[in-house]
Amino acid sequence: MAQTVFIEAINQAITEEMRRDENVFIMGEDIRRAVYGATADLLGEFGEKRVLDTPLSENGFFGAAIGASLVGMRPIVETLTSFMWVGMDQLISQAAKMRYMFGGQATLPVVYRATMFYGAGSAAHHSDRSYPMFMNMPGIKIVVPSNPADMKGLLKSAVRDDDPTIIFEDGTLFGMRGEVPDDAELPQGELVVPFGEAKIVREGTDVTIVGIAGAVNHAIVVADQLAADGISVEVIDPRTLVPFDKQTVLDSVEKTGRLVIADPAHKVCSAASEIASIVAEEGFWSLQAPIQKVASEQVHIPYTPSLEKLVYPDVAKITAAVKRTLES
Amino acid sequence: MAQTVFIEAINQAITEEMRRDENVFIMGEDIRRAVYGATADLLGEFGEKRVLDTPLSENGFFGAAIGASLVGMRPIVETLTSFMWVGMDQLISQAAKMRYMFGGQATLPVVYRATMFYGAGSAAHHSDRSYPMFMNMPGIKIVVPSNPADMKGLLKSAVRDDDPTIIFEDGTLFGMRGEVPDDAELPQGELVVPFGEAKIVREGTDVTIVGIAGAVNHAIVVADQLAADGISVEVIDPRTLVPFDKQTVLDSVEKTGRLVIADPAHKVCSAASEIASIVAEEGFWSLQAPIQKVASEQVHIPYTPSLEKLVYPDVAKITAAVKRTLES
Amino acid sequence: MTRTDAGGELCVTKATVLLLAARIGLLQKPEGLTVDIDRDLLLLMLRRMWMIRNFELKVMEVHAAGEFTGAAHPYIGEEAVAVGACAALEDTDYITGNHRSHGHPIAKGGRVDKAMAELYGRIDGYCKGKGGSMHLADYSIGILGESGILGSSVPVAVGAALAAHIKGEKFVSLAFFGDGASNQGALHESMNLASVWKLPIIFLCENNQYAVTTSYAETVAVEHVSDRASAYNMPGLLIDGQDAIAMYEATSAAVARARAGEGPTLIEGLTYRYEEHSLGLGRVRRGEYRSQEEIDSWRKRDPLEILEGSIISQGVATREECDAINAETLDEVERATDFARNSPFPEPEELFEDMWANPIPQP
Amino acid sequence: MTRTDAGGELCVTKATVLLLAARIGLLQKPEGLTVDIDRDLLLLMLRRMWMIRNFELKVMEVHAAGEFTGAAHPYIGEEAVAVGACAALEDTDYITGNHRSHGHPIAKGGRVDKAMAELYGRIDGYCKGKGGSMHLADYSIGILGESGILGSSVPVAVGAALAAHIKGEKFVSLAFFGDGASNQGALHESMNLASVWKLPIIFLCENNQYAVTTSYAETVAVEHVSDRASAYNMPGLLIDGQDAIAMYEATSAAVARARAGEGPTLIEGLTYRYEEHSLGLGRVRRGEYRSQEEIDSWRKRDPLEILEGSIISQGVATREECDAINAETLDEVERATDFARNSPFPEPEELFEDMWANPIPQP
Ligand SMILES: Cc1ncc(C[n+]2csc(CCOP(=O)(O)OP(=O)(O)O)c2C)c(N)n1
Ligand SMILES: Cc1ncc(C[n+]2csc(CCOP(=O)(O)OP(=O)(O)O)c2C)c(N)n1
Ligand SMILES: [Mg+2]
Ligand SMILES: [Mg+2]
Repeated sequence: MAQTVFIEAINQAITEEMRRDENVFIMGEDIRRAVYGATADLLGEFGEKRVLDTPLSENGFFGAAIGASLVGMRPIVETLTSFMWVGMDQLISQAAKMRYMFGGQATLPVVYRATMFYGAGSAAHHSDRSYPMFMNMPGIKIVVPSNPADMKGLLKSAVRDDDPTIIFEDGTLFGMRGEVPDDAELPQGELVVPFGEAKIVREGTDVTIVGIAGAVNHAIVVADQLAADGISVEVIDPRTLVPFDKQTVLDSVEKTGRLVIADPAHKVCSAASEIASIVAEEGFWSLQAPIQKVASEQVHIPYTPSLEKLVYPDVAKITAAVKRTLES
Repeated sequence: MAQTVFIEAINQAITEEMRRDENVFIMGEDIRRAVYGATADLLGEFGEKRVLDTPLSENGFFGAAIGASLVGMRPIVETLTSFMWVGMDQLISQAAKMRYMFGGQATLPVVYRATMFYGAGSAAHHSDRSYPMFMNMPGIKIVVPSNPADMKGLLKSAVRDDDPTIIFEDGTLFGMRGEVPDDAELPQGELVVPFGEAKIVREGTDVTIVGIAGAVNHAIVVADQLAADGISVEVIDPRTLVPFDKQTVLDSVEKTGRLVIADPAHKVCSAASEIASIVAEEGFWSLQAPIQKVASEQVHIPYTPSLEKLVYPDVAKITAAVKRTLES
Repeated sequence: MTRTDAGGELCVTKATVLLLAARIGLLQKPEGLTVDIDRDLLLLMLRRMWMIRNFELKVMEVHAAGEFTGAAHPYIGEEAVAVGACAALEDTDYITGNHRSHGHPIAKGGRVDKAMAELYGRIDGYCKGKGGSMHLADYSIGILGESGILGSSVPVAVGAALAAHIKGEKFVSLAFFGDGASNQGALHESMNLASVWKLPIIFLCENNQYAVTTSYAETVAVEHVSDRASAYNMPGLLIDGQDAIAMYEATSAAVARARAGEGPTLIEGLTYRYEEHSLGLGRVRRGEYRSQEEIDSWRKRDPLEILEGSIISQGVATREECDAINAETLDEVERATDFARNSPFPEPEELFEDMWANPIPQP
Repeated sequence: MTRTDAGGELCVTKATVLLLAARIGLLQKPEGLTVDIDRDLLLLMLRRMWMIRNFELKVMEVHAAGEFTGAAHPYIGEEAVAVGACAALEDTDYITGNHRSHGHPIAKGGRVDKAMAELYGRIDGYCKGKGGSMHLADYSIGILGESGILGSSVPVAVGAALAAHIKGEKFVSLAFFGDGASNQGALHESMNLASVWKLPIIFLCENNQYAVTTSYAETVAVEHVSDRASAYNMPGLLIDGQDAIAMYEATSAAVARARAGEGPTLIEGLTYRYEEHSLGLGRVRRGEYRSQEEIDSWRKRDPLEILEGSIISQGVATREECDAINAETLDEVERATDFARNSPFPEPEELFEDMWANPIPQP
C-alpha cells in the first residue's frame, strides 16, 4: 500500500490506461505542461498525438472527443466544471443523446475529467459543482471520487466503460493523501473500482450520512467525533451518482432510521434532493425522523473567504443535522 | 372573460408590455414571420428595431440580450429549450451569476421564453424539459405556466421583474383554450400574476398532487375522476419554481398527509425530487404515506409514438400513484 | 434582396470552381481541369439523386396523408450537393448531417427502406424508431448521424477526422451544415481546430440561401460562407450546388488534400430549397419571404436535369437509360414504403433499450 | 516558434497602422495621419499606465506576502493596450473584460482603492468582496465587468451596443479578450451579430501571444487574429500594442466609425505579458514555453518607456513631470492598499444579499 496524493492517483490511472490501450489519448488546455498537475510526464511517454493541447474551444474539442470515440478511440478530456457551460451542447445534445437517438448504433467511450475548484477563493466563475444538472439528463455516467484510491480505480473504470462519463474531481481533495494499493497486492491484479457500488465507509446504527465527493471526508470526521459521544454513524459514499446504488442507502436507512445527506452542490435539485426523494418514496417506512439535506446555500460562490466558508456543507453543519435527526 | 388560446395569451402579454414600455423588445429566430406563432403581428406594430430576427447564434444573442438588459433595455428572447444548450454559457456564467458577482451592481431584466415541444414526435433533440437544471443554479427565476391566463399574467410579471427569468412554455398547451380575464374585469386593471404564489387549483383533503406545467392539467383530470370515487384530491400548481411557494405545499400536505408530484421533467434531480426532498425534511411529520414522484422515465425522448407515450406522467400514472399513497 | 436577383444567374460555373481551386492551390494542374468520372460513378450519382428526389416526394405524400407525423425537411432541389459530395467518399469515410436529413444518408449509400421505416417510427427503421426523420444514421457505412441541433454535429465530424490523424489512417470525414448553421460558434471552433491540427475533413456548407424564412444575406456578414475559409487558413470553394459533377470534382480535390495530410477544406454548395422549410410548418407562407420568380428561376436549373443533360449529351447514357434509373428508384421507394408500413411499432420493452452500452439499472 | 523571432521587431508601426486604417476606409483622409492628442489626454494616459503598472507590482508583492489568496493575472507589459483603447472612450461608453482584469477597469478610470479592496475580499471593494480579482466592475462609469469564463463577456458587450442601436443613442461598447479566447465560438457569433446589425462595438483582442503556456501560433489558424475581420465584413487592424498612442488612434477611428453607425471594428493589439500567467501558478515554469531572449526583447519595448519617450521628445512634458506622475500613482496605490487592509470583511448577513434585484425567499 503506497500513500498517494489524489492528483498523483489521477496521473497513475491515465498513464496506466494509456499504456494498456493505444486508443486511449488525452486532450485539454495546457496539458502538455500539466498546468493543473494531473497530466505531468504524459507528453514525454506518449508523444504529441496522444497528448493534445487544444485551443480554447471547449465546445469544439468536447465534440471532437465524441467523434473520435465513435470511431474507435477512447478519449480522456481534461477540463474544469466551470468551462463545461461553454461546451454544454456537445455534452448534452451529442454525448448524452447519440446512442439512444441512433437506436444503439453509436458507442461513445469518452471520459471528461471535470475538476471542481471550490473553497479557495475561486469565485462564482470557477467554483461550479454541477453534477446534479448532468444527473437530470440521462446518458452520461457520473463519478464523484472522494479519495485517491477511488479516484484511481474509478477513472480506470471510466476509461474502460463504453459510455460517456464525467468524473467530477473535487479540487479540495487534490492534495489529499491516501492509501492506494499496489497492483501486486490486489487479487485481480489491478485497481479498478466498478460503477454503481456504494461503499460503506463507516458502519453505524443510529444515523446514516450519505456524502458526495469531498463531503464524504467531512462525514467521516463527524462519525469519528460523534462516536466519542456514543452516537453511531454510518457513512456511505455512493462513488458514482449515475449509476446510483440506492439499495445500499435504503438498507442503511432501514437499520438506522435516520438520514443526512451532505452534498457540496447547490441545494435545490441537488444530488441530496434526489437521494432524499428516493428514500422518501422507497424507504419511507424506515424513516424515524425528517431527512436532513446539508448542501450548499442557494447563492453563488462569493470570492471573499469570510462569506465563502459559510456556503458549503462542513463538519459543523453535518453534525448539527445529525443531532436534529436524533432529537426529533 | 374571453376564451383565449395559450399562444394568443403569449402574444397578448408581449404586445401589451411592448406598448407599455418602449425599452421592451423581442429577439429570436424567424420571429418577424412568427414561425412558432407567438410573435404574430409584432413587426407591423413595433418595427424592425424592436422585433429582431437573429442569426442562428444562440450563445451570441442570448448574451446580447443580457448586455442590452444591463444598460436599460428589457429584452424578451424567444427560443426552444433544446437550443439553450448551445447558449448555456451565457445563461449560467452571465445571466445567473453577474448580479451577485458584481456585488449587486448589475441588474438584468431579461426574459427567455423557452418553449418545450414534447409529446408529439419531436425526438431527443427537440423535447427537452430542462427547468430542473436551471433550478440547481441560483440566479434565474423559473416560470412554468399551465394555462393561458397564468401564461399571460406570468409573462407580464417576468417582463417587469428586474431579474433574469426563463419561462418554460409547455408546447403541449399551445393550443389550449382557457379563460383570460379582460383587463377591465380586474380590480388592479390588468392581469399580472405574481411570482412565488402557488395556486390551489382544486381543494381536497385526502391527497395532494403538485403538478408542474402541463402536468397540472393531468392532475386536474385525476382529481375530477377520483372525486367520483369519493377520493378528495387537492391539486397545487406552483406556477413558479424559483421562487417556489413551499408553504402552500406544506400546508396542503399537513391537511392531506399524502403527496404525489407530477413533473414532465426527467425524474432524477427533477423538480419533483426537489419538492419531495423539501416535504421529507420540513413536512415529514405530516406524511402518512411515501411520497410518490411521477416524472418522466430516465431515457431520451424516443421519436416513435409507441414509445414516446410511455415516457411522461399522464392521467393513468398519476391516478396509480394517488392510489398507492392511499393504500399504504 | 437575395443573391440571385441577377436573373437566376449563378455566380459560379464549373469552370470558375476549378479556377478557384487552382488559384488556391487545391488542384495541382490547372490545365488538367476536366476530371475524368467513369460511367458507373456518373450513373450511381444519377441513381442516388433520383432516389432522394423520389424518396422525398413520397415522404411529402404520405406525410400529407397523415401516415406519420413529426417534422421532416425535404431535400428536394439540393440533391446534387449531397450526392456530388458523397460520390467523392468511400464507405470507410464518415459524414455527419443536420435536420435536413434524408439526402445525406441516401447520398452516402444508405438504405431507403430502413430510412423510411425510421420516419414511420417502426422497429425496422435505422434507429428502431427512436430517432425519426432528423436522426438517421448508418454506422456500417460511416453515416455517424444527423443532428437536430444546428451546428452540433460539426465538432463530431472533426473528431472522426482527429481519430484518422492520431492513428495515421487514411479515412476522411465530411460535415454537412446549412447557411444558417454557419453562424453557430461550433463552426468557428471546428474550423479552427481542424486547421491547426491539419485534420482530414471537409466542411460542406449547403447554402440553400434561407434558414427557415431568413435570407442568409441578412444573417451571414460576408458575401459567401466560403469566404470565411481564409479566417482559418484553409481553401474555401464556392461551387454550383446544382451541378453534381462540380460538387464531385470539388469534393474529390478536397478529399485528396485531406488524405494527403494537408488539412481541411471549406466547400460551399450554392443551391436552393424548392419546398417549404419543413413539412407541417404551414404557417410559413411562401410569398412572405421569397418570390415566386426566385423559386421559378432556381427550378430552371434543376440538378437532375443538369446531370441528365451532361450524361446524355456526352453519350454516357441515353434518355431511356436515365428514365429507367428514375423508374427503378421510384419502385424502390415504393417497396421501402411498404416495408415501413408493414414493420411493427417498437414494443414497450424497447423503451429502456439502447440507453447504455454497458447497462445500468433504471433509477 | 513565435511571431517575434525576427529580433524583437514588430511587424507593425504606427505608420502601418494608419496605413491599414486608411486602406480599409476607416480613416477618411490618409494625409491627415497624425491625430492630435491634447496634452491632458496624453498625461492622463501616462498616469493610468503608471497606475496599472504600480497597482500590479503592489498586487504581486502583497499576494506573495499572503495578504490575500486567489488567482490574479498581472497586466504588466500590456498597459498601453487598455489605456490607449479606453482613452478613446467616454464614461458613458461600455467595456467588458476577462480574467486579466485589473488593467481594463483602471484604464477606464476605475478606482484603485475599490479595486484593491476587492482583491482583498473586503466590503468596500467594488463588488463587496463577492467578485474578487477576476470580477471587477464599476457600473457608474460603464465598466460592465470582467469575466473569468473566456469569451463569455463578448456577447454581453454586443448587447450594450445593441441597446445603443435600438435606442438610437451614441454610446459605444468595447470588448477586451485575449488571443486564446479568440478561438471561442462566442467570438464568432458576436462578430457576426455585430456586423449584420452594424452595431457600435470595438472587438479588442489583446494578443499577448500566449494562452497560459500555449503560443497563439499553435492554436489560432491564421497569422493574425485581426485577419479574421474579413470573415465578418469589418475592418481588422493590427496595432502595435506597446504604443499607447497607436492604440488610441486606432480605437478613436473605430469609435468614430461606430458612433457614425457604420458598424464594428476588430482591433488586435500585439503585446506581451511580462509575468507568468497567474499569481500562484508556480508550476508553469517560464523556460518551458518561452525563451528568456523573447522576454527580454519585448521588455526593451516597454509601453511606459515608449509613451514617456514620445511625451518628452515632443516637449509635452518633462522627465520630471513624468516621474512625478509615476510617484503620484505609487502613492495612490499605497493608499489604496491601506484602504483595502483597513476595510472589514463582509459580515455573514452579506451572504444572501445581491442575489436578486427583486428578492425572493431563500429556499
Ligand atoms: C441550435 C438550433 N437553433 C435553432 C434551430 C431551429 N431550426 C431548425 S432548422 C433551422 C434553419 C436552418 O437553416 P440552415 O442551416 O440554412 O439549413 P436549411 O434548413 O436551410 O437546410 C432552424 C432555425 C435548431 N434546430 N437548432
Ligand atoms: C472557457 C474557458 N476556458 C478555459 C479557461 C482557463 N483559462 C484561464 S486564462 C486562460 C488563457 C487565456 O489566454 P488569452 O485569452 O490569450 O488571455 P491572456 O491570459 O493571455 O491574457 C485559460 C485557458 C477559462 N477561464 N475559460
Ligand atoms: Mg439554409
Ligand atoms: Mg494571451
